[in-house]
Amino acid sequence: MGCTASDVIAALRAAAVVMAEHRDELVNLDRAIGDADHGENMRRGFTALLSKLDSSPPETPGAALKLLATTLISTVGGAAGPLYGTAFLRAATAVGDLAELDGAAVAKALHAALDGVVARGKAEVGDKTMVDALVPAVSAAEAAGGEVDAVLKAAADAAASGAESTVPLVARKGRASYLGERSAGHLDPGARSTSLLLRSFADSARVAR
Amino acid sequence: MGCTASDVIAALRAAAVVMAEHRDELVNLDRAIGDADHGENMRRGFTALLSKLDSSPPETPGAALKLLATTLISTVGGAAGPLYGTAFLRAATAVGDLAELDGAAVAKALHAALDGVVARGKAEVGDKTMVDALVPAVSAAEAAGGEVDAVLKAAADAAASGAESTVPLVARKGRASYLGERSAGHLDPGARSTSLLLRSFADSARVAR
Amino acid sequence: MKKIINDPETVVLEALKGMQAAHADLLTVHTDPAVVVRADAPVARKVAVISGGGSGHEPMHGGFVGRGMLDAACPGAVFTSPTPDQVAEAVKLTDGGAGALLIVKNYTGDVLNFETAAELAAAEGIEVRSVVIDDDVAVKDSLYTAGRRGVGGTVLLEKIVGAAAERGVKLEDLESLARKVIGQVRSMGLALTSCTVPHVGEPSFALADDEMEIGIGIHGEPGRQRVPAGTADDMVAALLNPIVEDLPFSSGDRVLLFTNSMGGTPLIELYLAHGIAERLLAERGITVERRLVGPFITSLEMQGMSLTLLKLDDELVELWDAPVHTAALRWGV
Amino acid sequence: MKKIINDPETVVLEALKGMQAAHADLLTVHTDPAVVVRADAPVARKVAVISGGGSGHEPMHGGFVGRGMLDAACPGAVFTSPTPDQVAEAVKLTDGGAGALLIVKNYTGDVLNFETAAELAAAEGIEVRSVVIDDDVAVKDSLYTAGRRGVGGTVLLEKIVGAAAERGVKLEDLESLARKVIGQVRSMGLALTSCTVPHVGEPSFALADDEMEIGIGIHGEPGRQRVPAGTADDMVAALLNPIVEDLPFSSGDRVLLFTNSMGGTPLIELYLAHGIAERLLAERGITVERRLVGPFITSLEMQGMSLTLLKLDDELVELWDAPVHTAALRWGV
Ligand SMILES: Nc1ncnc2c1ncn2[C@@H]1O[C@H](COP(=O)(O)OP(=O)(O)O)[C@@H](O)[C@H]1O
Ligand SMILES: Nc1ncnc2c1ncn2[C@@H]1O[C@H](COP(=O)(O)OP(=O)(O)O)[C@@H](O)[C@H]1O
Ligand SMILES: [Mg+2]
Ligand SMILES: [Mg+2]
Ligand SMILES: [Mg+2]
Ligand SMILES: [Mg+2]
Repeated sequence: MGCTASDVIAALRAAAVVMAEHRDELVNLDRAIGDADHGENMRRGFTALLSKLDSSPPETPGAALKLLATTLISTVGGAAGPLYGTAFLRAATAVGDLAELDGAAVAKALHAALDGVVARGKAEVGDKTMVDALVPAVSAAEAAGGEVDAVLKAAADAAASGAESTVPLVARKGRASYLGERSAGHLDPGARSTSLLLRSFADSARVAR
Repeated sequence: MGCTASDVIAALRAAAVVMAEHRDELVNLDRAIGDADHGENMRRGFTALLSKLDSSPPETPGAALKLLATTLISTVGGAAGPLYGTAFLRAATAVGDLAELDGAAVAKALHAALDGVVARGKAEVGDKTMVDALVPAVSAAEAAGGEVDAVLKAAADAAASGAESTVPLVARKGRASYLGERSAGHLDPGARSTSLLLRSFADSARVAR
Repeated sequence: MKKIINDPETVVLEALKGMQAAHADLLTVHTDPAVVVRADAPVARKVAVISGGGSGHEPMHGGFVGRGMLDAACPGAVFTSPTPDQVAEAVKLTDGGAGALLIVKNYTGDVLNFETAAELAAAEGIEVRSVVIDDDVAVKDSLYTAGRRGVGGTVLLEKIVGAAAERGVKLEDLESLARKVIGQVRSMGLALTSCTVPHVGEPSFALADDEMEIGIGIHGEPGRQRVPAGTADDMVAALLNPIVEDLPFSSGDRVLLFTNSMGGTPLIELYLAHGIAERLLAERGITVERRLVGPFITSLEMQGMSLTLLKLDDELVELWDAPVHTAALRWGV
Repeated sequence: MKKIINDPETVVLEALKGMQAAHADLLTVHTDPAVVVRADAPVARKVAVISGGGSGHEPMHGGFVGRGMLDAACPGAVFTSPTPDQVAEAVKLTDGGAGALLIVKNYTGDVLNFETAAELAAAEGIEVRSVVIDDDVAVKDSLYTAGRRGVGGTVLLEKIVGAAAERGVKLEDLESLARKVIGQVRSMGLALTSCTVPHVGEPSFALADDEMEIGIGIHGEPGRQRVPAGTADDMVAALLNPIVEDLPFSSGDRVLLFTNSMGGTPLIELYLAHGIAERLLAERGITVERRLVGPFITSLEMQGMSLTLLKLDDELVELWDAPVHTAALRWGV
């Protein structure tokens, strides 16, 4: 059984809760190697999403993803706003107006999201950014196949270790790159938020099933 | 034996050392109920005096006191500058061009100094100022009579307890008065510097004798 | 203590050198004794307006030297009033033949030192008048205190009197104008943190993370009361209410609102506070016609703010709006 | 955390309200989305000069909105670049038919958000060009970083480009002028203390009482190096030498020297530092022809400073001297 608009909406609401819960953690990760706003940026964006979901509930998975994208673009700011915004916009385009997403559609959407982030931010694996979580997540999702929950679980697992892999890295993109060698030894906040979002999506898919 | 110009100069040099040694103490007293500058003000004034004594040594006790007065007026600033300046100017006038000061002359000079401080600052005993040290010092000096060292010892002893008596008082003059009740429980910095100066003068007189 | 200084002994002199370098078109710094003089001084047939006080309150007073404001400023040591010879020298250097008005903030030290200076200047044959500003409502004005302190109102006073002097107003009338301004300006301040005097090296007082000092002066001296820090709404009300009730300012009054940073409070907080003050005044029916927002009379790096209200009339508005060209205030030129 | 605020969520909005109240003659604050617009916008047939960035750097950029400088500023959340719809709205509100120049500081977030805004504006048929300023010599500019940050040079760029736009210079030439300025301006900063972002509530980094961070940006991010604090002479040299050697600035060059406070450093220290910088430049045979001293691009209440050098020629001097009327910079009017 696939993933309907209301499943996606439920998943986004759950993700908003996760972003609020992890706000301080993400702020503190960003405080160490950035400007201490990533958690607040994500919380602000997902909080804004909640009221938009209330006022005009989207009718397809793609519309939900598009609403998420435009909300993030217009409320998050910083690097994360346009990057996540583009990611979800590309994901929305990838799923088109499907009424239900199966595992393959989700994997395709994830791939499109990654392409969007790379198109905008030009980061590669090893630059210590969200790309370090997304690239392994997309590979794992595509390799996993199967139902939505299996695809997302594979993506979330891979994103988690991808995020962890940023710890020893010296940043080469984003604000952390100003720190040079001093950026090593810290988890990248954007990689962490990517991992948190994918885990939350995977949990939602498991519950929905 | 009385007190010659060179005795006065030696006493002033010794006082300069005392002011430097007690700079931090006076700063900290003023920090509690004022603006933390009294010790630095007094040190600056007496340090300036030292170079003036070197460049043009005064030839009478009165001239030495006048040099002290004008130096304090032009280098100390704050309330203490004009108050001590006026005090020593009046003291200088009181001793005129005597070549040597006896105990009576010293007592008279002290009285003139007190009158000068009161004329300028309008403080009374109990207002928590240097007047609380000076008034008993003058009375004791006049009561003691005798040689210079005896007069100054009496003044210094009385000034010490006069200064101590400022601790419980609520200030009614100077910067400490802004604190209202919060000024109680602290030693007045100006009363303390008066007491230190008189003790130093007394010590110099004892040694000279 | 962490400061951008070389040596506590030379801070004032080195800062004056930097000021001279930055504003050679506006002012000339004399160093022995220390006096900051308007570059085109003396201005013939103009009353010289002179002020001064301890250093550490920058831009006051040196930043107010220039056309339409002060002819000279006398900077003392940090938080220590200047000496009479500084003030007397300022009077001499700016004497254009029309006398001098000394603007003195009401502190025992300032009053006594300027008093002596006025005597010295008079002895040189220059006509000198003094006014003492005491606008701080946090201090009880009674026979049993040194009276109210001169704080934020000083900035407004210097601007207005400076504008009048520039127009050729005579010494006597200038003095009356100054007394009028002093009569209708009131201020109060609070501190969130202390400041550190360079020659002391430690904060003047200690404040816990949830406390503020209310009713502070401008010398790092403790205030009258230590209270929980609270919100910006609380803070602004705690300053504004005593000010308004003191004069009192009433519905229908026209005012200048001056929202001042004590030095370390950033502009984002200051604008926020200013907005609250405007709202509270509007609620009382008091019309804010002119405003000044920024760090103009400070206590080194102290975090905190003060509010000043000046009751306006057409004369004062016109003088406030008149051209001024100094390091810290500039318009119309 | 002690700040004059009501609620971290509303700081930016409340500060904007206060700004509006303080400067209604100069600017109009729109709040949904947040844009600070010149009061007389749009100005017909004039290129709109627009900038923006995170809040917490006041007076930048809102304090630079007005005649002869910016047509609009887009304030993001504290230390967070604004969103594309803010910038797109600014372009719309200031469109006088001659296009818009966006001045973007080189941060990934700013670049991406302004990029999207430019696309949105283009879609509305407004011609938009962007320039990215990256004057911070503390950051290695290489393929392996996000490049140099935009810092103090931004203030000078906005003044100069704003003056040219006011004179009717066309979009294309304005863009060339901006690139010229960017090519010859360099900056570097240091921090003595951290700052506390309201929504974080704790200092962005910790510094011991004998340490400073050198090569900081303007977002409370740690710098490249932590060194002993030292004297003012040391500090100024540590900033000035890398700046001078970078461009390089050479003997005979004419420059504008901008000595900037990070927010919490008082003017007395800033003037002191400025004086040292003037001396060091004189020793190198570099002529300081114009100067700016004060808190103009800040990091909340951070104590510290930055230095910026801009190589001047007659064109730039004339544009710098041209009238400007904003909340933070005003002359000639
Ligand atoms: N060029 C880039 N490509 C991909 N991700 C990036 C890039 N630059 C920054 N990021 C991600 O953005 C995160 C920071 O987001 P955020 O703190 O919200 O924005 P800002 O850095 O503008 O304050 C980083 O941790 C990193 O994962
Ligand atoms: N009106 C006054 N009469 C006598 N002494 C005074 C008066 N006002 C202040 N003082 C003395 O001056 C001392 C403070 O001197 P100082 O700290 O040097 O000056 P300031 O108060 O201007 O900083 C006080 O401790 C007090 O003893
Ligand atoms: Mg960040
Ligand atoms: Mg004192
Ligand atoms: Mg003092
Ligand atoms: Mg940011």
